[in-house]
Amino acid sequence: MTISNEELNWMYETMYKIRYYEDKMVEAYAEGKNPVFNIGAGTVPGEMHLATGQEPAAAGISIHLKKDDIVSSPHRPHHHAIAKGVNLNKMTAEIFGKETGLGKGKGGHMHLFDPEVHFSCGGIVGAGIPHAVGAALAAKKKNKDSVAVAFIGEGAANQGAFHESLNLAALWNLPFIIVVENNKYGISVPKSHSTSIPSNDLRASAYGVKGYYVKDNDPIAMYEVSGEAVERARNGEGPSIIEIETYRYLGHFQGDAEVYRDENEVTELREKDPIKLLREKLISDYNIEESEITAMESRAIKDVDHAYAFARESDYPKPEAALEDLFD
Amino acid sequence: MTISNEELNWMYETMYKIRYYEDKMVEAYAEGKNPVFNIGAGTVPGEMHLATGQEPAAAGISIHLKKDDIVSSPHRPHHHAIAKGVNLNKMTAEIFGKETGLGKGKGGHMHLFDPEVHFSCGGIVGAGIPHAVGAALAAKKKNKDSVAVAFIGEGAANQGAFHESLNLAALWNLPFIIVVENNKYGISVPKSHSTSIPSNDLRASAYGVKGYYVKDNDPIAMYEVSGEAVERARNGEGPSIIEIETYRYLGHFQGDAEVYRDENEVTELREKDPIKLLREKLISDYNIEESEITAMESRAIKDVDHAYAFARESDYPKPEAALEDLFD
Amino acid sequence: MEKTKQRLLTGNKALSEAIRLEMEKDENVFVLGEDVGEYGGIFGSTEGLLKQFGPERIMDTPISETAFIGAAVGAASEGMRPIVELMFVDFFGVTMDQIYNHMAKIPYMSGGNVKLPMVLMTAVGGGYNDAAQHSQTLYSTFGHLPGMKVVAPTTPYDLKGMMTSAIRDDNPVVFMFHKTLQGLGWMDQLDTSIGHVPEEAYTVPLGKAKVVKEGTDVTIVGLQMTTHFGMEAVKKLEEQGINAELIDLRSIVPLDRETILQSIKKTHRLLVVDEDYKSFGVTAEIAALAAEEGLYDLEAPVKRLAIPDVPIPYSRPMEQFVLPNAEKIVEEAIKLVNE
Amino acid sequence: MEKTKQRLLTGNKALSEAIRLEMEKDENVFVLGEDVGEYGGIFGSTEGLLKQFGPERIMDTPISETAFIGAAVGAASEGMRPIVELMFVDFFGVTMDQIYNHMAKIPYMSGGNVKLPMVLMTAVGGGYNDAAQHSQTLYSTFGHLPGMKVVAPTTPYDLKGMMTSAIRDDNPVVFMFHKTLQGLGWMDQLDTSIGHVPEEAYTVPLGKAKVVKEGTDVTIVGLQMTTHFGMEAVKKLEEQGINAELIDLRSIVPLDRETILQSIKKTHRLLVVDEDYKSFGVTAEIAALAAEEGLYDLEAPVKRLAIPDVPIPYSRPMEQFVLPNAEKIVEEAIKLVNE
Ligand SMILES: Cc1ncc(C[n+]2csc(CCOP(=O)(O)OP(=O)(O)O)c2C)c(N)n1
Ligand SMILES: Cc1ncc(C[n+]2csc(CCOP(=O)(O)OP(=O)(O)O)c2C)c(N)n1
Ligand SMILES: [Mg+2]
Ligand SMILES: [Mg+2]
Repeated sequence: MTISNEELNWMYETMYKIRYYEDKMVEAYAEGKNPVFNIGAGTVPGEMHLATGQEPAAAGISIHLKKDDIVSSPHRPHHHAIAKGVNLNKMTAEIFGKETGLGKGKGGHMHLFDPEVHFSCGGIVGAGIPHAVGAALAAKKKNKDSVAVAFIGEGAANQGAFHESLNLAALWNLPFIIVVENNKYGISVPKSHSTSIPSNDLRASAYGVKGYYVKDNDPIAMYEVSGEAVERARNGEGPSIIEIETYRYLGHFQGDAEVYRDENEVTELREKDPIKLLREKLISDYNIEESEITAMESRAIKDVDHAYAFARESDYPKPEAALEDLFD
Repeated sequence: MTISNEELNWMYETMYKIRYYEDKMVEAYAEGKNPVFNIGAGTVPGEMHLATGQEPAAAGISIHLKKDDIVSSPHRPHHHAIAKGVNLNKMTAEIFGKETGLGKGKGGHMHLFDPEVHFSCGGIVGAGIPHAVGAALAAKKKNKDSVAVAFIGEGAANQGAFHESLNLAALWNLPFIIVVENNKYGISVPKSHSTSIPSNDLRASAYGVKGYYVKDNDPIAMYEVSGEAVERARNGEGPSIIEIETYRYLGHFQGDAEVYRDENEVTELREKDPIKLLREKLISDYNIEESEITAMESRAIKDVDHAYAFARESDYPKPEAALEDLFD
Repeated sequence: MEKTKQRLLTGNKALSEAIRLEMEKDENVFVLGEDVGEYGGIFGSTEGLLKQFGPERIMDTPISETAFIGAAVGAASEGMRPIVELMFVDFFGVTMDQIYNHMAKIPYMSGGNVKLPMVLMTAVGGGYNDAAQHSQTLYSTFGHLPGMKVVAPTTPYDLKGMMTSAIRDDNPVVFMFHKTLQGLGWMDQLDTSIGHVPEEAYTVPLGKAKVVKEGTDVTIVGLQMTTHFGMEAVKKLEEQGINAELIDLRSIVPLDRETILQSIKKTHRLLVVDEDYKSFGVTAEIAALAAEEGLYDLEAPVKRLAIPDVPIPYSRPMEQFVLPNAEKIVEEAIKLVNE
Repeated sequence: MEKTKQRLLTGNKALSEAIRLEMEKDENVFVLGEDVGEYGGIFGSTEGLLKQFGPERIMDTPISETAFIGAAVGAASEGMRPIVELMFVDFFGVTMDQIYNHMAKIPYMSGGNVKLPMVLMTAVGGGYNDAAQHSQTLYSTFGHLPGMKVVAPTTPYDLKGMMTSAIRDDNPVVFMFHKTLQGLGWMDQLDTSIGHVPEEAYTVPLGKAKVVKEGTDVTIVGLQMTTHFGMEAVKKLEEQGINAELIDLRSIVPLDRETILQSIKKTHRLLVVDEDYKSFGVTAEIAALAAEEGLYDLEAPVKRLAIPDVPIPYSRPMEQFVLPNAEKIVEEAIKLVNE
């Protein structure tokens, strides 16, 4: 599978947009939490899990997905949502708790649902996996060629839901792919203290599915193996597990003191940043013009800025709206 | 690992005793359920899951276990209990709902606890696996060389608890063994409709543990692989998965109409019955005297008959005893 | 019409007929769960359905409740209308996250943008010595957690009508059927478990209690088996000159508070009977309702009859001791009217 | 003694001190859970313990709640005394089977032959916009199911004393600590979350409510944050000439019915305040208690203030709308005394 320039551009722009989105969220989240950090205070309260550094996983597979394909994402969902094409205005408004949000302010950052593009996420580790399996089942029942992708962290792969879901998806030969983002930590616990084997693609043989491993947070390698996995799923050749080695530059959530890792760890990681590397590659290996790149960057910035502006300008829901939307 | 005559005799006597115990239970359970079967009526009410045909799994590993070793068993527990040396009188009294029972009549056939020999069981599929992991952890913490064995059915291997427990046991390098009794069915569902791969020893590589497969319900093969697995566990070499191909001669529970399988299936299975075959082998291959064998058989019968008599003669608990034993 | 009226069905046949009729009408409806195929459901809820609809629509699953109930959530969010069976309600603990954090909350968290038109059906109840892990009803465990309708019909008529409503409902519904009220050949045979059921599809609303018998002296509230016991008790009370009103709750969420309050207004005495644990259970909520909104109507303290906060013991004398029955209801009702 | 009395600790430090002291005394006590090691527990319950006891006794686990809580059950049955942390109570659904079918029932099902001396500790509560899956208390979800003690202390003094009792108890104890009452630097700062805590080990009994303030006009029952709000409310009510009695429940199972009934005898008015869902919750059980055993003492209908049976919404105005607070308590209490 060779990547076209168009695809490369899409990947770059998407990754850039995600990065910029998360950078802006760092700022928005900090607003109103100074001088003393209080998780419940400020413009955006509650827990905030950002995906800075993990863009390749989201972009590398989403490029192969259509609007009708399904994505289920965990507590760290922004990169997946953006790559899947979730309505950025409504998503941001939701994170800001506004009535114009995807869930009218009821869900928040861990609970983004955009049925238009078949995107959902949730705050319970591993719980989104069976949802994707069920969506894949629905696609099969409806004779659609859709594929369902569940993103999880490497920590989540030790949840029972992982095992049950893969067995079920394999048994029923569903168009299902699980992407394990190995960012090395589940909160403070390093992978070596949570997982008894080196990587989760090795678990593929436990279900009779295909396993892939992507090293070094490499977006193009991710593009390649994902392309194969998606094609297999669409062709009725069954599920896959893709594990990608990736990096979480920020704390588990904003406010995490990160006592469990070396201060220099992230500095080193940022040096081999995948967005920076891809930018260089676009120019050096693919002859894409600097101007084209800056145009993409500007467009991404504009979209994101617009979304934040939309969120800020929107109204809060009425308090009593809490009683709505329980039952249809 | 070569088996001694003494060990062979123990295996034979144990299997014989289990078989006779279950045969007697078929009768006891039917008492008071004629002419119309009513699950809640008779001498022994409630669900009744018997292990007739599955004796090799229990005997083949238990021979390697000491009193301090731990066994956790599922809803089909009699064979494991007998092989582990659970007090037969108290166990039978418990099944009969008598106050002299292991649990004073509170537990019943699916809830037998004999802390003397570190035996427990339970009615929730897969739930006993982590208990054995925890017992193995306790053994390690106490610097004992005990091993913990969890028995499950092949259906249970698709529960999340299987995955989580194996990862944990492997990660912590615990003296833990899981024995999967593949009796081909989970209630009515054949293995091919529940499990995406041929056998669960193949799942060992998903955890970095050792996997063993025993064909043909063979007690001696079970003895051999179990001996290795137990030795490895005792020596700190980590967990194992043993899957044994076995057969369930009776319905899932007594009263099961078995609409889901061919009538001849069991007739054929009974022809290659492991107890019958072992008896023949004892005489032909190991030169054990017929008289020695009948002596073992008589002893087994006597023990079992005694246990049933004990159970029958014991009193029912007082109704108000229901309110006791909630808190210490 | 005459003929239809006279047709008698057991609870389980009424239930499976409701599913059958909806499946014939709507191809998005399908069933998944353990042993729902060839076996027809351990308690007969899918009897005969595999034959008619085949394994694509009546799907046996592995013993993986988290995966297949979660898959039902995912399928429902993609427009299917799954009916998923949790074999015994007692097993909820291996999959409650999917039920209460996802099935029940996603519609709300999405601001109503995601609908989950699914039914989780499950068997409840004891009385046949199946011990602590297979005998519970857990009505309030589900009722306490918002976002799902929770219903527990008693009669074959209501089993069919409420299952039809549940399948057609665009909200997640937990449908609890009582094992003993399924009218299965291998369990206790009760009058209540067999009854008139029209052949055609019909609905019974979710969220409405039923006054089974009107009365003036005391209100007895029950559901499923305790309604059944209540019927027996009401007859015995009548013989003793006590005219009891019996309410069959039928639905835990929504809870029909109005019918109960109306009844208390009339009888001024309330006895709530439940096969679930006492504390924080159905008897608590209904007694609390009386204390909150019906206090001035009460002429005597509310009485609660339920499992006395112990796991269900296996042995018969002990199980019978903790379970409600007609005699215990009669006894409590007499105490109550003499108060 | 003077010095000890003056020592102030936050809730989380009181809690971790209790664990430390018991671990020093009894080598069978150990801790396992997610991020209990280096991180010290997401809500600080194990702060500083890894350093002192090392990774063999303060064990970080994979995200496998069924396995590690089930392992705690297995270890307890073999004579250990594990303290196992479920990070947020909201996650109970992935592991409830181990909790309620095994931890809670094995002692009973074994006729008392197996003891499970273990503590399941877990964080509860909302109010900081963590939305529907991270903000619940679920008090009655645990309280309804028999076989486990369920406690929910409010003050640092009680957190330490009740944790000490819980560890020494031979029964399984669910120990719920409220996030906001841990006194963490990164959450709301409340007076109640910091308090006098003696240095030595001491016990506070499980199952005894505490009369925080005596009064004559109305009984307010709360627990954890609603006790905290109650304290504020009581002061405001005093300004308005209302002398309220405030009871801090502290324990859900066993429930101290006596203290509540005694209070109603005196005040004749009852307001129950809970951060859990209203229906089938703590407010239900306590209102029911009044209807059952305190009816003749009541001079006005019982009032219940709790989450109005919706999932906890994320956005601040909506979350504040559903949560109880001091103002709402004051308002309800005034209505109640004027009734
Ligand atoms: C069932 C459950 N257990 C625990 C948590 C708390 N928790 C939230 S995120 C997280 C770590 C997840 O690690 P990983 O899967 O690697 O994802 P990452 O955060 O690294 O993206 C934990 C333990 C939860 N939300 N749900
Ligand atoms: C969590 C859970 N799900 C379902 C059941 C119902 N159930 C009891 S035994 C059983 C089949 C178990 O099959 P297997 O593990 O192969 O054991 P076998 O009965 O064949 O010995 C099922 C589905 C249960 N007890 N617990
Ligand atoms: Mg991670
Ligand atoms: Mg089996």
